[in-house]
Amino acid sequence: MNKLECNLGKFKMKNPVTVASGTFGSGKEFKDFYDLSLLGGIMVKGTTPEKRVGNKPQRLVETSGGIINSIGLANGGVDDFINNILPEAKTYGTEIIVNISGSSIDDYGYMADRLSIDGVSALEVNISCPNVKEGGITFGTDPNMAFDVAKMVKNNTSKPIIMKLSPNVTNIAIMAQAVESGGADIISMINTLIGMAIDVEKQRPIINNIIGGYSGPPIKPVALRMVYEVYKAVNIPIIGMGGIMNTTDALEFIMAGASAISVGTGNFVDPYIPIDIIKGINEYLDNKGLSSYTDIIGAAHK
Amino acid sequence: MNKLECNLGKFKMKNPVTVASGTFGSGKEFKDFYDLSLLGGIMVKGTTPEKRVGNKPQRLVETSGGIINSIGLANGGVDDFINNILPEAKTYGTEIIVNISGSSIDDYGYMADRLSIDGVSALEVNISCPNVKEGGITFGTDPNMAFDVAKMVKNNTSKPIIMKLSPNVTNIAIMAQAVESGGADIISMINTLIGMAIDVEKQRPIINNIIGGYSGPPIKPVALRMVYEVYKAVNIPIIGMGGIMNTTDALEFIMAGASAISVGTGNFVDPYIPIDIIKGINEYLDNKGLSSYTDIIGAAHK
Amino acid sequence: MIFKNNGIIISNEPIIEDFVYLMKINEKNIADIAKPGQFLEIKTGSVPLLRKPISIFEVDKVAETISILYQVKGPGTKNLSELKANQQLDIIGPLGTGFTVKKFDNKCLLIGGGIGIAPLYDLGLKLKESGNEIEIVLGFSSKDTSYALDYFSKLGTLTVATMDGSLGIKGTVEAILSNYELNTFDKAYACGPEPMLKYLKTLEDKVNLELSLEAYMGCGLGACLSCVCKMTDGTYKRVCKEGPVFKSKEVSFDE
Amino acid sequence: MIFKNNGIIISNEPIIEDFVYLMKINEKNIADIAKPGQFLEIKTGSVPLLRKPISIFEVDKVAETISILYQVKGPGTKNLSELKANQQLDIIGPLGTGFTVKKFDNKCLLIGGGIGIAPLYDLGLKLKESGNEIEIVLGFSSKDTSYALDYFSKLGTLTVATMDGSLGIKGTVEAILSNYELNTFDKAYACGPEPMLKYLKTLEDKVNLELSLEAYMGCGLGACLSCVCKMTDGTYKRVCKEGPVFKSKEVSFDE
Ligand SMILES: Cc1cc2nc3c(=O)[nH]c(=O)nc-3n(C[C@H](O)[C@H](O)[C@H](O)COP(=O)(O)OP(=O)(O)OC[C@H]3O[C@@H](n4cnc5c(N)ncnc54)[C@H](O)[C@@H]3O)c2cc1C
Ligand SMILES: Cc1cc2nc3c(=O)[nH]c(=O)nc-3n(C[C@H](O)[C@H](O)[C@H](O)COP(=O)(O)OP(=O)(O)OC[C@H]3O[C@@H](n4cnc5c(N)ncnc54)[C@H](O)[C@@H]3O)c2cc1C
Ligand SMILES: Cc1cc2nc3c(=O)[nH]c(=O)nc-3n(C[C@H](O)[C@H](O)[C@H](O)COP(=O)(O)O)c2cc1C
Ligand SMILES: Cc1cc2nc3c(=O)[nH]c(=O)nc-3n(C[C@H](O)[C@H](O)[C@H](O)COP(=O)(O)O)c2cc1C
Ligand code: FES
Ligand code: FES
Repeated sequence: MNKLECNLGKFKMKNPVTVASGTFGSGKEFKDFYDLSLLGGIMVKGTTPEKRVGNKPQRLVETSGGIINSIGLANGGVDDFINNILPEAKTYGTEIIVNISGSSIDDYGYMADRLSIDGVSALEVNISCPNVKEGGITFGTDPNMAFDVAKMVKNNTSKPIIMKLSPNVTNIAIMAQAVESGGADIISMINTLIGMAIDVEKQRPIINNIIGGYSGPPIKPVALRMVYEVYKAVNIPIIGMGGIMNTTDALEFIMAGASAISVGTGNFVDPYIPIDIIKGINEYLDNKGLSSYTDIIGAAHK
Repeated sequence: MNKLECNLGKFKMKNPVTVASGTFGSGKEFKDFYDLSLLGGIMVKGTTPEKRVGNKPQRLVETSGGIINSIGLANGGVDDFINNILPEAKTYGTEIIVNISGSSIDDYGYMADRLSIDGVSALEVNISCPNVKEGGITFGTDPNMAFDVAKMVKNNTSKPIIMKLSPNVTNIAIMAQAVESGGADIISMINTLIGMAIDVEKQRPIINNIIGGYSGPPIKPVALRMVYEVYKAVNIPIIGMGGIMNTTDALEFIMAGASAISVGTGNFVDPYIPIDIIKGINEYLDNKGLSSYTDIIGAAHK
Repeated sequence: MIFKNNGIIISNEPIIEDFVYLMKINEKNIADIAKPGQFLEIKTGSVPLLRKPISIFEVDKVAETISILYQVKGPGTKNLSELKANQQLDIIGPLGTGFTVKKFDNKCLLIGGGIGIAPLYDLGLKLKESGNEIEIVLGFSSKDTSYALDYFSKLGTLTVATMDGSLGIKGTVEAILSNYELNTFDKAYACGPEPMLKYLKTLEDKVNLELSLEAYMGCGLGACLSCVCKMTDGTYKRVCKEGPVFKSKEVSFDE
Repeated sequence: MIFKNNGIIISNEPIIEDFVYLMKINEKNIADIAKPGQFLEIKTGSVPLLRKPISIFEVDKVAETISILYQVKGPGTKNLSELKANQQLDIIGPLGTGFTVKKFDNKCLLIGGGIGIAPLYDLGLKLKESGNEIEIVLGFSSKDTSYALDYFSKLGTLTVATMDGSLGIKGTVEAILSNYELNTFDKAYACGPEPMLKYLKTLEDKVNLELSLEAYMGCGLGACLSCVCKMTDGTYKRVCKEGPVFKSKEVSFDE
């Protein structure tokens, strides 16, 4: 039996290890390294109704052991995704989770409708992108708006809906409950913290957009705490992410309450991290004599 | 002329370099290393109306390049502070900033009143301690309560009031504006992020209190971003902190908008960091031909 | 007085490769004033961030050196094991209170478990210098993971227990101590894993016992209040400042 | 094909101590397929977190080696400079598109500024192999900070400019190029600091020009969209994927 079989309600993956949106393109860029069908799923780069060129560079910088990015949701738009990216992606033999963003509630409804097509396994709804001027972050910090987005998406698709939460809030449990009542099937968390870095020689912010999303190892303790809190607050499964670099990190998220995990920034450091984690979780289970990883979901709550 | 002379409204320090509450005791523990009168000021360990034994150990752990702590505001109570700690502290030749906490608004008023005595240079009001069950964090996340605390303290003392903000909020600018209108003379920021770490062998949270305050280098980008935002939102000076380990870090905070800075976790790594920073800022000013560090406060906003 | 100095490493040799190392450091200031049972806070590299508390194993005031005996557990001690002679080591110390050292009427007993033996050697040397007769009881998991016995056998009568019986008596130090007339000793000193200390606490009415404790440390200087341990009176004390050595009767191991 | 392999370092020698180094690495897979102008993403140590993009300086398919020429700027390149022969190096590559290499009717011109000369050497070798005649113009800040001239002088006529005039002509490459009949070249290739590239762009109507750009990179694989540069048509392209080599006419340096 497959110890890693992963059931997130009506959404199923062969294992709980995915790659995070914006860090893996559509998968194509990583095909040379390994067979993508080994992955539980791929969360593709954020898609919007229209093409977006993205922010002016410098868009990314390493700082404090992590990175700050402000890509600005650069993408070809949903039509481009459907016509030019999805056809190849759906041949990879893994779940294709499409990450969607919008600047209005209607945008989200439109995106959900357009993407209710063959080849799309689930929709991940980004209500928390800090890099977009219009709306982006408000959806992710106001429980009522987050509820509305979830509901709008729900009404426009029968695909599994993953609502992606922003960590930049006072009370993450309330946000989680809001999207659960709005109709979310799954919660993914966390998106990036908002951060900044300054060049003291130039006396200027390093990122052209001034602020950006902070990710990588430094955000792990915050992400874990939030997964732990949300696990207690909702009844839908969680896909945990934020600084996962190895098996131990992944196990921490699972024990905090995540039913699946996602590797983001880690893919830049070593593309094989997701594969190593799949192996590593299996080894951990063997060592502990466990027959399914589901036995340790939320184990730290006992 | 002293290039580092620091005027925070009515509160003056010989230089803008302080040490953060909870990381330097009352100063006594660091006396062997250097003359404490070199420091701009000492923010002493948090004090409460009554003695508190603090949380059960394990109270601290290193994780992800920073540390998580959950001391639980262990302290001897305000009487003990006044009788046994302050008499020595006021001989150090530096500003003694007393960090106060309470579990009710009245507590804060009481503390402000009790500490309106000779030897206390300013009060730093901790409304953001994540480690206390009763209230602690709510004061720091609700703008109305933060306003009430500031006002209560203001009504009970004529000492300069430093309101210390928690980063665990959706909108830090609103919190800053609330304490400014409540009567704060100065804002200090940030307190710790809330984080967690799990022992995957024991399948248990490592910190006995489950969650704790996350500090050190990993929180710097978040702290800088918040200082940058608050600088634009208020007219009172900011004491910046969060992961400051060296001169470059300190300069980044000053350029983001801090009029003074504080070294916290850094004191555990190298007690001389505050002294090195004083030297380092002077050198930077010399290299740039500047006559006062105030010329670079908020420089990154231009 | 507490110093923060760059000591020069004189030697850093494995006693058991990848497991236990002995490092000798030239550091006059600390050697001058260190007392048995005190410890150092060592910066082992850029990561981990925190310094690591390590006991002083031996002090040579004349040669102006201090030694440490350490076991590789994780990233910090691994860093230590990779350092080479002539490199500098950033050390804060000496820290904490020490063991009581004086001339006793009757014998003293040293009880060590695993790497907990580290602070006992310098103690034994000083007790001997003060004219005491010493017995030593050490526990390890096996013969292959036992070490530094040659040092301790120089101090007095040494008895060893191993969990698997591959050396000495089979079992923990309990297997040895249960046969001892503890009241024939004026003083006992112990350091080792918590289960051992908990067991020894049950003997505290039979012999005057000092325990050296461990706790996770932030500053090592008494400032952060992270390293506390529970006292029988319900208060917490700082292992780095009021400890690491406590009278057994002061300490509580209850939850 | 892109590989992630552990190459074995054959040598890593300073050309100028603490400043510029040449490293030769045994890495068959990458040597087999690398084209001039392509680069590597190298994990230099546990910190920095990100890999560092470094151009391929020379490829020896027979010896199955690749070389890099790099300047120590910060923590990543410092780590590189401390590596020793026989150590492993975690490399991803070859990455990006390369320069156009073919037989031209007339001469080719290589223009390099500072460490920007790195990708031009392998290009020069390949152009020469294809039967081209080459001229090389290199700019440095001073004689003391110039390097690898012996390599380039083997490729063809080499002219050097230094800012302080301590070697060759005083000034930037502009001081040399302003006296050139650029239309006598069929092709020019350049890599160097942005001011140099901006200047060269003003010459793009006189000669067919390819520029190798730099940008801050997250992944180096085309996935993160961080490394973009502005095109004349207002779009952004990825330096790591559509670049680092672009036609000068494609690229816009306007804000
Ligand atoms: C007063 C005192 C004296 C000690 N003397 C010695 C000695 O002489 N020789 C020796 O080998 N070991 C000694 N130790 C233990 C030593 O400090 C730890 O083994 C070391 O910190 C482990 O760090 P690491 O990075 O190698 O491993 P990690 O994997 O980080 O930790 C391994 C274990 O060590 C403990 N530990 C980690 N960091 C700290 C810290 N900052 N403070 C306290 N404990 C920590 C943890 O509880 C953990 O379970 C002493 C500890 C204390 C408190
Ligand atoms: C396609 C490409 C090819 C390059 N080829 C060479 C080469 O052959 N030899 C050589 O010496 N240098 C080369 N560089 C530059 C080299 O990547 C940087 O000098 C190096 O990343 C500096 O890292 P650091 O940690 O040493 O210094 P830092 O102090 O971190 O950075 C110094 C400067 O390098 C730049 N830099 C830092 N990190 C990155 C990154 N991840 N991506 C891009 N730029 C970064 C920054 O803009 C910074 O201003 C190349 C860069 C690119 C984009
Ligand atoms: C360069 C970059 C681009 C990202 N783009 C997106 C995106 O388009 N949509 C989204 O929901 N999250 C995006 N994220 C956030 C990640 O999916 C992830 O939530 C976050 O980085 C935390 O995980 P990590 O620490 O493992 O990277 C992006 C992150 C990075 C680093
Ligand atoms: C061990 C420890 C104890 C602390 N205790 C207090 C406290 O009593 N009152 C308070 O306002 N902040 C307290 N803090 C927060 C620090 O003052 C500071 O705001 C925070 O650690 C961020 O700065 P740093 O990253 O430089 O440590 C404590 C921090 C640490 C690490
Ligand atoms: S380690 Fe900080 S008080 Fe003991
Ligand atoms: S560096 Fe990631 S797309 Fe170029």
